[in-house]
Amino acid sequence: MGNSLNAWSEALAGFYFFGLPLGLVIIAAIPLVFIALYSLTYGVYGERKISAFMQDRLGPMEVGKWGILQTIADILKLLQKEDIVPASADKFLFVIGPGVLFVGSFLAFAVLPFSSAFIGANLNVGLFFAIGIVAIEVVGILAAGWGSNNKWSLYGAVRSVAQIVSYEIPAAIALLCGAMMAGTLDMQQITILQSGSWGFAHFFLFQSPIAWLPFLIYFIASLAEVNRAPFDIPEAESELVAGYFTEYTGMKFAVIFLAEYGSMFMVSAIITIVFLGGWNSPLPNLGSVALNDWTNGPVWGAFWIISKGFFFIFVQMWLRWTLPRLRVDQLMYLCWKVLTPFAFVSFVLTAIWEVYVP
Amino acid sequence: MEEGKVLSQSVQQSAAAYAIIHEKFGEALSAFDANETMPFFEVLDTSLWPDIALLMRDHPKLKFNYMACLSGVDYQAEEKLGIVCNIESLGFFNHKLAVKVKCPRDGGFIPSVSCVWHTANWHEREAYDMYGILFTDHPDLRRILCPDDWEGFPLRKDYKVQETYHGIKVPY
Amino acid sequence: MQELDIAGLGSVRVTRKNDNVVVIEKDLATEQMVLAMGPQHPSTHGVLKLECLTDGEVVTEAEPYLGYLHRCFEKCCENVDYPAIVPYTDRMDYLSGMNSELAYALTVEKLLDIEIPRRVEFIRVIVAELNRIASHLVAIGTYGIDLGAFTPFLFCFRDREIILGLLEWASGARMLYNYIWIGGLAYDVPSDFLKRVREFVAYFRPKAVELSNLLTENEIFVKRTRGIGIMPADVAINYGWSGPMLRGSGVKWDLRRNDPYSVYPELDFNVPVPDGKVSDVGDCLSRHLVRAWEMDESLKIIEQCIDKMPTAEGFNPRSAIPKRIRPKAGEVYARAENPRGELGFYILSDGKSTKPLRCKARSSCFVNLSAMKDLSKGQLIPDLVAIIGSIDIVLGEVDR
Amino acid sequence: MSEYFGNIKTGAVTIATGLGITLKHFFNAIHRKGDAGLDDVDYFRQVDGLCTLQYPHEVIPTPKNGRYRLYNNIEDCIGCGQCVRACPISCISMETIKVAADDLAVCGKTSDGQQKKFWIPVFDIDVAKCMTCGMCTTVCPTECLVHTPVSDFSEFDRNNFIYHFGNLSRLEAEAKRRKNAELQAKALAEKEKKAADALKESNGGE
Repeated sequence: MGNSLNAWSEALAGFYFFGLPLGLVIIAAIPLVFIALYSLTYGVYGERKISAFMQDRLGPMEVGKWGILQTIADILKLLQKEDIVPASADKFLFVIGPGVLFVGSFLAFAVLPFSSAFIGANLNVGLFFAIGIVAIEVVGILAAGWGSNNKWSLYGAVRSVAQIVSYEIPAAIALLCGAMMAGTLDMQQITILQSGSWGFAHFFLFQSPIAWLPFLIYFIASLAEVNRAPFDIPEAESELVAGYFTEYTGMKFAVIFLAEYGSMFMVSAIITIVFLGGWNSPLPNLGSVALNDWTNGPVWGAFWIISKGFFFIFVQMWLRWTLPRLRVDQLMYLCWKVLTPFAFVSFVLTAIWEVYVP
Repeated sequence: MEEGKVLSQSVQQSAAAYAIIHEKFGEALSAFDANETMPFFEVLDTSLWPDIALLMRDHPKLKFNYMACLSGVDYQAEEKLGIVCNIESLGFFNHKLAVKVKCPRDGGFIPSVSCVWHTANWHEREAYDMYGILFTDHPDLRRILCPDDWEGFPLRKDYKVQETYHGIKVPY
Repeated sequence: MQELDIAGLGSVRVTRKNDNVVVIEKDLATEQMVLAMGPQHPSTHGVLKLECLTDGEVVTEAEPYLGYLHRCFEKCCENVDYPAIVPYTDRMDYLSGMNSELAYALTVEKLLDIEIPRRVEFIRVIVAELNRIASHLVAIGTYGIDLGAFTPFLFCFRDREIILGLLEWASGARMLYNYIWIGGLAYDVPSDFLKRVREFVAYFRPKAVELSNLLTENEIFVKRTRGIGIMPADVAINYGWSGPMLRGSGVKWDLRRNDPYSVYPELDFNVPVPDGKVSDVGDCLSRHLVRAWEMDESLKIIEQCIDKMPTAEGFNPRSAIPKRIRPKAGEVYARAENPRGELGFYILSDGKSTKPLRCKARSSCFVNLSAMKDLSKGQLIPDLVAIIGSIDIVLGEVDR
Repeated sequence: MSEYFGNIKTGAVTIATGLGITLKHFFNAIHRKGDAGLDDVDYFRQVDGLCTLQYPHEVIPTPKNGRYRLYNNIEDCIGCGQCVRACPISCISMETIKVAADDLAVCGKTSDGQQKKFWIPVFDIDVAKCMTCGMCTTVCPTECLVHTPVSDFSEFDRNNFIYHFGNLSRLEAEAKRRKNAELQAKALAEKEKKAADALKESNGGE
């Protein structure tokens, strides 16, 4: 199964259309479309069902057998909804906002290795690119917030800029600990370094005794970066109505929604790659029962990274439906006074561990 | 005060409180009406009402620090508007007393006591909104429940509903 | 350094560094943004408009505007006779219909001076306390939503649904009952109603503990509510605060204990007041805690009432209801302890007609809200939302 | 410094307990709580699980003595109009026609043997306005106006909210009115004749 896949992707890569490397574009597009569609449907439907089960209620049951078609119903609803642009809105910014937001959150998918064969762009500075590109979202949010000429969305936009920009620092440092353990920024290389017959024992999380600290710090910081769970202050429903996307309806709202779920999955994918061995299977080889070998390979790889990603999406949803929301200044306190110092501590300890312990 | 009727314990306490106020303000107050459901007295010289209120709140033996309710009333028979304040001492003594202050129907003034009890601020605004009683030196006397440009004072007995409000037919 | 007013630049500060360098400084003109936390806002618990002058996130001054839900309760009362006012009292504080009816019935009974059968009194206390728990559940649940925690709200409403089912079984309606009449009750409670209420009490106690673990003890919730919107005791009294608000400020004042009515003197329950260890006295958290503690007290009261309930043979709930209610000339002010505070009725009757001359409802939320202007000075917007949530207003009662 | 770490510790502990609770509910979501009503004996013995009901398919349990939509058993109604006066929002409108003397048998009696003296062609209750306060059912002497535990009666057209309980069709009502009018005219004519005779006698008598 593995090699036929490689042959097929070699052929596709060779396909040129009037000198345009169309094949490569298609290869890069496949994970995007697959992930976008999959994470959106799983995200929206999963969020509704998981939150329902946590709150002793049934969740959507009307559309489809167990409410399966609920996401399609949502998309259809959003499609046929009128796309209102407020009269006094700054038209250009209002329209460009969601676009930049969507692009910002999906560009990082280019560098994520979905299996040994599948990676959009195998940059050797993949991790650096992933961290940097997410910052475009801030521009999109500001444009959306300012463009809709509504006091509440202005509040939401300003708050989210402060939040995303300040949380990038602990997130970056925590990821650097992972990169230090791997010694490279190339995502594919990081994942390969974590493969081995002992399965999960090779993952960086278990490689060094301090690795759980950057893992935890990055997870919390990533929550803040995608405006989720206790840090959903920009679109705090009870205070700012809906933050920067108050005025959006129809397809623009769907795009922002898609961007949020896309970046939710992207953040979970990054944390699985850096700390939990991306597409390597966690099952160890027990003597003759070589579970690891059986469950590895290009297609298995995709399954593993997606299932780990969905586990982290579940944890994000789990946090969202349990915890109240932090206030903006408490958010900053947590970032600068708690996460960043601990990130530096973990950075130093990982360095010591990497240098002195072979 | 009729001595014949045996007064209940709470009414006696109110009577004692009234006696202290009566000492100081004498003729400005009416006689103490010791009825069972709500013992009250009336302030005849309305301009003294804030001083009486201040005395009731700060006098060591009275300590009426809690104004439970201030309700406007339209005494159509006597062509007067008035307010009935139920005041109580909360935490010190458990006596309570009602005070009535009346003013002529149109153009009548009652001095405001919102500086003595903050809760009076909104109650007086409501009394103004519903009855048109003007309260002198009230921080911001404007309508509280009805829209600001509503004509007439709804709770007066001789109140006629306006036909339309901004083009909307009022009586359904 | 000189203050000059140069045309076109406004007031500037001019300092001369040396003969050819002059520094001109001008303050950035900032003015405060008027933000209407308008009648339609997710966290104003109904149609309340808060016009805030904000300077960045800080609210310098918030002016509440009322009247969006004004239904002329007092004018209607003057056109309808005494028993027909009872359905109107339900609709004032629609989250605690039974308590409002109880307050109104007490007032008129005090005016008429009639004797009520003991079983009626006990049934009234049970349904009123059940309604208090249901109302506190809404208060706690919506306070969770204001601060972002959605799940406790649904746990609260799941348990409140059971209470509404019980009250529907007793009175026939879920929220607006018209059950407590002047002098008695509309119907007697069904035969094994008391057994079911006892089962409910046993069911609800662990659920209340789970709710407090999930919300009240949550560190983020405590961080968002502790030390915010502090109201000292004497200022609270001056503002006329009552109920959980006053007890939250540390004043041990409960009308069921200090101005007893119905059969409350025979029941023993304590009045929970925060002692500053878990929360600062007078802040949002202590108001919330008082509500949570009060639910346990209500459970105790209900159990005692079930034990003391007189038997039901030969009991007609409408025995003491006078045929024609035409009270003697006079006036009365009586009140009861509603979940949100003191609900008092001032009734003036002229002795001739069956309609009250004046029926004023002293609403607890109207008075609790009047302190909003001072409480909100210098707070952040998320704290403003927390304070409104802790005051727990119901606009039906505020606007009447 | 200890307060700083204490802060983090309590934060972590309380968040963990909160997460534990929601996870417990998540894994308990395989059971569904039954739809027994409160008046059911083993209501509290139902299993603790998902408690929502799917409204149009599953019926929300209402007790038998639920006081919701009004129903008037028109046979027992004697047309006294007490309910019309008792209703605070006057959502009941009724028209009655006096039963002519010879029609009494046709008009019949109420279930407890009371002779009905009015035809009731029109007895409309505007259910949209009715707030089911129950004032009318208490004053009704023959208790023909009762509440039914039906609480969901939504309509597409607002006029369907006016429920007609009258038991006479328009034609019969017209016939009855015409008959009454004739009877009155006849009675009037007799009275005048009698008055004229009495006048004649008194003239004759002098």
